[in-house]
Amino acid sequence: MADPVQFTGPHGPKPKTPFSRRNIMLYGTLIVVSLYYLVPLYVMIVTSLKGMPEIRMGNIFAPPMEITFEPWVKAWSQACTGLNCDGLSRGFWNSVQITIPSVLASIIIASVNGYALANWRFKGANVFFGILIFGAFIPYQVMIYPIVIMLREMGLYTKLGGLVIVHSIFGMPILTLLFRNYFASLPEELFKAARVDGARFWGIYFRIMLPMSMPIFVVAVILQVTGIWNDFLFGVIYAKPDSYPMTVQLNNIVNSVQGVKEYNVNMAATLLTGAVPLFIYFVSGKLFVRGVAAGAVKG
Amino acid sequence: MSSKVAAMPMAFTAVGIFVIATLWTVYHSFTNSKLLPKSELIGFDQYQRLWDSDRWILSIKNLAIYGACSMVFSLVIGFVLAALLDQKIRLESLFRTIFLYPFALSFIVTGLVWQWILTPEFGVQHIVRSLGWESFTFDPLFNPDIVIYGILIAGLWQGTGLVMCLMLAGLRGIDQEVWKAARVDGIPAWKTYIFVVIPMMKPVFVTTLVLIASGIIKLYDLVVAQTSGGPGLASEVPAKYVYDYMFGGQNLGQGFAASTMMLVGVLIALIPFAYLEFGGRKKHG
Amino acid sequence: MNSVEIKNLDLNFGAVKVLQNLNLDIKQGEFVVLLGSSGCGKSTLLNCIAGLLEVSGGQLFINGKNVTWSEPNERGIGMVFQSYALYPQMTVKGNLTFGLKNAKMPKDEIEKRVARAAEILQIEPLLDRKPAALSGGQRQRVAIGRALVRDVDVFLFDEPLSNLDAKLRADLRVEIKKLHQQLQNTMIYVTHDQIEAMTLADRIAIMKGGKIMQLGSPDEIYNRPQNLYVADFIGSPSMDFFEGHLENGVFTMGDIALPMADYEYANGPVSGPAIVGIRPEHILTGDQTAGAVTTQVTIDIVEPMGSDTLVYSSLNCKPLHIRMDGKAKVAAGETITIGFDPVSASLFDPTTEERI
Amino acid sequence: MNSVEIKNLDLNFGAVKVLQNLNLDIKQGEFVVLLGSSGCGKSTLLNCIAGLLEVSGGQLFINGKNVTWSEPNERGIGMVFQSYALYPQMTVKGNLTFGLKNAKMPKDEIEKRVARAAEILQIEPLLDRKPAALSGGQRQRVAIGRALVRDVDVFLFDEPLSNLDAKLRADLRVEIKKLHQQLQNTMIYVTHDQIEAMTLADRIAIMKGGKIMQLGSPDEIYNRPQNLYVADFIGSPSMDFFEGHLENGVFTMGDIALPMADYEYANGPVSGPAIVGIRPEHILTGDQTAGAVTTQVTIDIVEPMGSDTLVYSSLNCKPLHIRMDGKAKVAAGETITIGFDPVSASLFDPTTEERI
Amino acid sequence: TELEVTHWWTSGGEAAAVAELANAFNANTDHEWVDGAIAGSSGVARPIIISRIIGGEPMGATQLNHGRQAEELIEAGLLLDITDVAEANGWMDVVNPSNLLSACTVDGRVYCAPVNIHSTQWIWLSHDAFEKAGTAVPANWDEFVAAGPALREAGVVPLAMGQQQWQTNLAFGALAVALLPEASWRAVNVDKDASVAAGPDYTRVFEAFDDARKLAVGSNVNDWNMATNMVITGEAGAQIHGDWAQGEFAVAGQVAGEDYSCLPGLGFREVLDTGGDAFYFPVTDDEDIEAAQKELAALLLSPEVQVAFNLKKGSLPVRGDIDMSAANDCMQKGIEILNSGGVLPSADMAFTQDTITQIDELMTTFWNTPDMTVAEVQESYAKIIASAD
Ligand SMILES: Nc1ncnc2c1ncn2[C@@H]1O[C@H](COP(=O)(O)OP(=O)(O)OP(=O)(O)O)[C@@H](O)[C@H]1O
Ligand SMILES: Nc1ncnc2c1ncn2[C@@H]1O[C@H](COP(=O)(O)OP(=O)(O)OP(=O)(O)O)[C@@H](O)[C@H]1O
Ligand SMILES: [Mg+2]
Ligand SMILES: [Mg+2]
Repeated sequence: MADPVQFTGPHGPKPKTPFSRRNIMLYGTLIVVSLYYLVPLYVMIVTSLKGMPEIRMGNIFAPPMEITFEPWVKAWSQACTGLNCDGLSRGFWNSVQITIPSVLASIIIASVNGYALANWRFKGANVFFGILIFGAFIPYQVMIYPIVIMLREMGLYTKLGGLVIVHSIFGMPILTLLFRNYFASLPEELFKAARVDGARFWGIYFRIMLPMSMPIFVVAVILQVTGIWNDFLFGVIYAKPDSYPMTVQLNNIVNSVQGVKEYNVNMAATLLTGAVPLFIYFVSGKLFVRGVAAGAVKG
Repeated sequence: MSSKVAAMPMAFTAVGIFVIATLWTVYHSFTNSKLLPKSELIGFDQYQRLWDSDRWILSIKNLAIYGACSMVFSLVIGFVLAALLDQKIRLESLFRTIFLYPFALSFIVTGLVWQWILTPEFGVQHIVRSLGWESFTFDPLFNPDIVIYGILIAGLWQGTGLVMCLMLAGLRGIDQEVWKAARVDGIPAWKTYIFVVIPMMKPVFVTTLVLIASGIIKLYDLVVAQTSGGPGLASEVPAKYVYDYMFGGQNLGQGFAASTMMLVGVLIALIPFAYLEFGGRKKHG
Repeated sequence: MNSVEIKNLDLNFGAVKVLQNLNLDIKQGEFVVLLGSSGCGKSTLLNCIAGLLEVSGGQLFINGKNVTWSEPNERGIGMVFQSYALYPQMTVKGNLTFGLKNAKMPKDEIEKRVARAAEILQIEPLLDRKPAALSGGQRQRVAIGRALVRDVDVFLFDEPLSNLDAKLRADLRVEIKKLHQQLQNTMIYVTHDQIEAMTLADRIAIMKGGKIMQLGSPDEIYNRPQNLYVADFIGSPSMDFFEGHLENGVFTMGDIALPMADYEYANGPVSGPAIVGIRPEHILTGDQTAGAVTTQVTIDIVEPMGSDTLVYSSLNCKPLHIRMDGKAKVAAGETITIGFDPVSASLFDPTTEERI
Repeated sequence: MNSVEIKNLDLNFGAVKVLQNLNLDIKQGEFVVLLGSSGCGKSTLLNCIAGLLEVSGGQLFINGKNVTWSEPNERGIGMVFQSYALYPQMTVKGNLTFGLKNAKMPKDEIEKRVARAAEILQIEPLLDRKPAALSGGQRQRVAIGRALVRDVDVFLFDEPLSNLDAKLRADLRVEIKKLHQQLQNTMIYVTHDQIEAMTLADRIAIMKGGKIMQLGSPDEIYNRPQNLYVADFIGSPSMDFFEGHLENGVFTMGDIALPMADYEYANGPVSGPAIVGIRPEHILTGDQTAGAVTTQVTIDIVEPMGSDTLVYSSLNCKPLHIRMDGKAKVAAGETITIGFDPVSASLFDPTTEERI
Repeated sequence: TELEVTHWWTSGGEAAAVAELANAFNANTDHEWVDGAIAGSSGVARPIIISRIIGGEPMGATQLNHGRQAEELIEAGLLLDITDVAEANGWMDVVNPSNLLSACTVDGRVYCAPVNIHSTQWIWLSHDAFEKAGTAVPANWDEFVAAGPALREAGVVPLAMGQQQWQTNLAFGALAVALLPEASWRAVNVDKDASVAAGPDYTRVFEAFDDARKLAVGSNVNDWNMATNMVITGEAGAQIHGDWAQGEFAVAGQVAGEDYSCLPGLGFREVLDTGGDAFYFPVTDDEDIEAAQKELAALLLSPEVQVAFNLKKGSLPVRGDIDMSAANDCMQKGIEILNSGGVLPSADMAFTQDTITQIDELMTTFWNTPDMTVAEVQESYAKIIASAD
């Protein structure tokens, strides 16, 4: 560097303390709010590691005096529902088998819809879209019987395919909204360029649009995995006992009280059930925000 | 042509499911269907009974309170959190994850956990009392006057993370020069948020409102898991009324009438939205 | 046979009529620029030619074939967009070959064409890069290459330079010009930058509100504008206009009388009220004023622009611009003598706004 | 007392040093343009002056007051942004008054200031409109008005015209110039458009990589560039450079020998290898060649640009640009005689790249 | 053949009882019991069951409370006619009380197999709690009300009550049976006579119900078995609940008469209503399944299964001709009452589920609204009775 210059008066960056009032306020608020969000998780984890006697002593916030994994084992493989005493494990693979095709199908359908709505603007598109948005508000319960009848006619009732259709239908409104907004935000010229290059509807979709849509697909995957994995109503109504998802088992474990409520097992079961979506959140949080930004902001 | 073929599932869902099922529901709300749908019409009896029912009125009130509070608080909390996270803070992604993770949990789980934390015997009240404040009372789930707020606490816990995410995305999309302009004008940050930034985020707010509102209308699992509508009927909500009558009470007609009323409400609420979304922007087609 | 023929073209967006009864013939190998202010329908016209918008009425022929109902890729056109619209996830090579693969062209033919285009455009070393790793100019070349490999008859450009900074814009303009000289394809080029239009075009079509106001060579457009709109639109700064009276071949404005003996009338000499339009560089200054009609004006602002200097002044209370040599030393507030050159002026009818 | 004084300014983004030990003094009422290619630190410097970025080292004075640690609104500066950054949901009036209201200024004072600004900028009829209902030019005026009402000493402009089309750009340029003449405030203006820089500035600071390469009047910058970078950067098309040898006041390149007797050397005559830079308009053609050193070149491309014509050619296998009169009739392939004017040329040292 | 059986018996005592059925089925036939338990009461399970039936993918057999619930399914021809099984096994003769079978019978055809009798007129008393309060274990409702203050004094919640709506209604029904003359009860619960419901006899019931809700202040549990658990642990003095509560006592290892007492008819009138559970068999077009269904139906009423099942479930058998000597104190009381003919029809048979839901709601509202007066609730009650069909 050149020779040091002598300054009088303020120069360089304004001096700051790490504990300025602003920082205390800012981080203070964030930490306090974080507590509100974290306490339930803490309670769940702590409780799931305690034995029943300790729980009965009453302080749900106290850390376990003696850590036991018994409740986890029980929740996973021993808890009973009626006669079946194999805990959540029974439902886990069912959930996986339901979730994967349902997520795939619902996202594929919704993304194609969004693409058609955003780029091809056929007649009546907006009317369909309006109805779809309306559909987002229809309480699921109302649709149970009509859909039972529809699936019966299609021969898909209690089949995996039927469940996939149901999830696709109910995921469609919000996902279509997100995809439509996203595709509308991509430069229209790309679409035109591809048409000049002779690509047609599907060519453009697969070769041009899809590769550019990572962020919104991440959002869709997260939303759908969460929704479908956590679904109880459709799982229990449109599946059969041998294909019930994990949430049905969870509901059974939590709601079939045998003597005293085994809170520790309930909490362990709850955590186990939530593990998959939680895992997906933790690994893809950043992408999620980016994708939401892309899909939600552009009206 | 392919575009129309590709849109078939959507058209089918829109018309085949949402429209037909809605019409089917509306039609059957005028019948005396009990366990199974029947088709003889009986006029407005179901509606008359519906609006005579204290429980229905209470459900509507609860939904109104919950809906209003949930909208306001979700937006306010979500926005404030997003604004805080937008201050170039350290550990942003950690905080973001903390706020967002509850969204990964189902309402059943949420309801269960919060039921537990809010139970006076061993939850928050117990803890505060054991710290020496003997008269402290916090029993939202067992006090009919405030039970709906107990549900709200859990609902907000689960849902504000997503709102925060949407808002954060919106904030990041704001032209940075506007911020600079406001600083040069000497506008404090909070005023800039309220008078400049928020009005610029209309599209985000619209999307967010659709998401929140569609969730609110369908509020059911959380109530069932947390209070089963109790104490008494104090935390009943319309979706639960529908469900209970359709399946518990074996009075499909009554359930359909209730759901028809809900749909009417949705339609009324959607008209301004549809206007915002489609009406004002015809030009860009 | 014309390369592109547009007959009575109409285009509406709903109730909005964007193009109305538009006719345009473009010869093989011609470079036609569509010039006009924002929103006048240039892009719309180009999109109609490309088949990206469905026409509401009229016909389109390319190389004599009626393509009104053809798909974009069947029309023998290639298009270069403002943002280049390169497929971001494909390499340069992928971008170039996408159209060919869609057309199921044999592999070796594809290779041949890519090699040729890459050579013409000098992008061989870039073939494996993604668009994000290219500079603005390189991207543009790839975008042109995409049309080139498809061996099309007609190139369509929609403001391909307007996203770039001035320096690059100037360079690429020259490249496009060279390319046209080399390929001899028909090119239709949309811009709202006059310099681009003037330097590139064989013929310029000036558009306004979905209509073509004048179609002619740059020289014609610049020196013999057909109407007031074109006269005002072309040139920066634009022509200055002064109202006056034309009588017996003399144009009078205020106390200045300009003999218009050498002026080329559009339809022979006329009399009556008229508007004269004079370009800044046609105002004579210094030694040049000798022998011309002169007057004195006071300088308001001086804008040195390097190669020349622009002087703002006024005459008869109307703004008057004067373009002087870059080395002229003048200052605001000075009074100078200026002269008029009737031959390079333009006269217009105040009511029809047409050239007299 | 200088209006703006920047002393040894440093600015880092983390490890990236964007501005290094930068010094700049700006006099009261001066119009200084910061010119440079993209990414050279112009906006960064402006943001430092405005207080929108915290400096990493050095000091800033505005009107003699040390403002290094002051908030932006306390510095007596107003800023106009590239995107204008108008508050979209407020009316024009709301935009103008938001800052004043926030400063708790009395109502009638606010009214007075708005009225004055609106009059100066001629936006009275627009006061109740929202920004979305304004044209680009009107928006810009409102953005300027926002600084105007605050009655600031220093106006900062960050590429205020670069979002506009050419015609509007030219018009608004003039308006800003007029405004400056009227207000006599200090103005610092960032651009990468040379024409803007040349026409607006009292002094231009050419920046490169966070440093100021040359600070001087437009005339100095254009005609006596301090170094190769500035010489190459300024002018469109830019100077053409030819390597050669300078010996006894004669510059030799290939078989051309230019006597440099009248050349103004920066530090007196020198000898050794040198580079000569010649602007296209300083190439003499036609009658002008009489008496000058001449040579013959072949024309590659002709670009008629209306007011003048640009000719592309080459000399010693290097590109050569020639600016000719707009009415010159030349065609590609022709061979013409050109002459050189040593006085208007520039000489550079090939190693230091500084002006000789 | 695998036979899927759905039910919502998931609490400890219930699950043990179902296991008896399943074991017997697996052991005595070539078929296999596939358990389709769904926790969370009939409200959750019923839509699933009905969806499955109307969706054409029915389960092999399903629990439903017999009575009017299934009427429409039968009318729609979705349920299997098992009259042949009933006749072959002589159900007409052995089922006691006989109205259980008539609840399964539509137009002379039998559609369901009753498995147990549940009565709801019981109060369960914790010896522990009364010991703490220093009072004797009450012998009837009035004594219990009188002991209320003492229990409070001792820090015991006098009456345990779960928050689910049907539990409050159940308590009300129990009080009605106990406190009303039989004629009045029948007038309302069989003939739906609203004037009686508005009359003075019913006023007394509502007053008692008012006492009950005051005694239950402080009982913050949701599920019925949680309430039972309060009695088991002595946190609460008593619970008005159905006989299935004793399954919980049994699971907790408590002995009737020693650790807890039970008073049928709340100690006033030794009558019980005779609701219960029954299994229905949806129609399938699979002959194997139909055979299995019929075998299961027959098995459900076989004496061994009846004994084993009802001992675990804590309910009464549907046959009068079997040996229940292994039953405990409370169950014996029930059997005695049954045999002596103190039988009333259950609400499930009298009212539609719709009406029951309305009554549930009313009772819950009253229970949780301290401001609501006896007069108000009685008026609303009469209204519901008047509109019941
Ligand atoms: N999809 C559309 N729906 C309705 N009007 C449209 C649509 N697209 C363009 N327009 C209108 O058509 C007119 C012409 O638009 P066009 O894009 O062709 O203008 P342009 O000359 O290319 O302008 P620019 O120089 O800004 O690109 C404009 O007034 C525009 O508002
Ligand atoms: N927040 C930042 N973090 C890191 N580097 C930055 C940041 N902002 C700017 N830079 C870098 O600082 C340099 C100068 O940026 P600046 O915006 O001042 O350029 P500029 O001269 O205004 O360019 P332009 O003409 O494109 O506006 C650039 O290299 C840029 O990459
Ligand atoms: Mg355009
Ligand atoms: Mg910049």
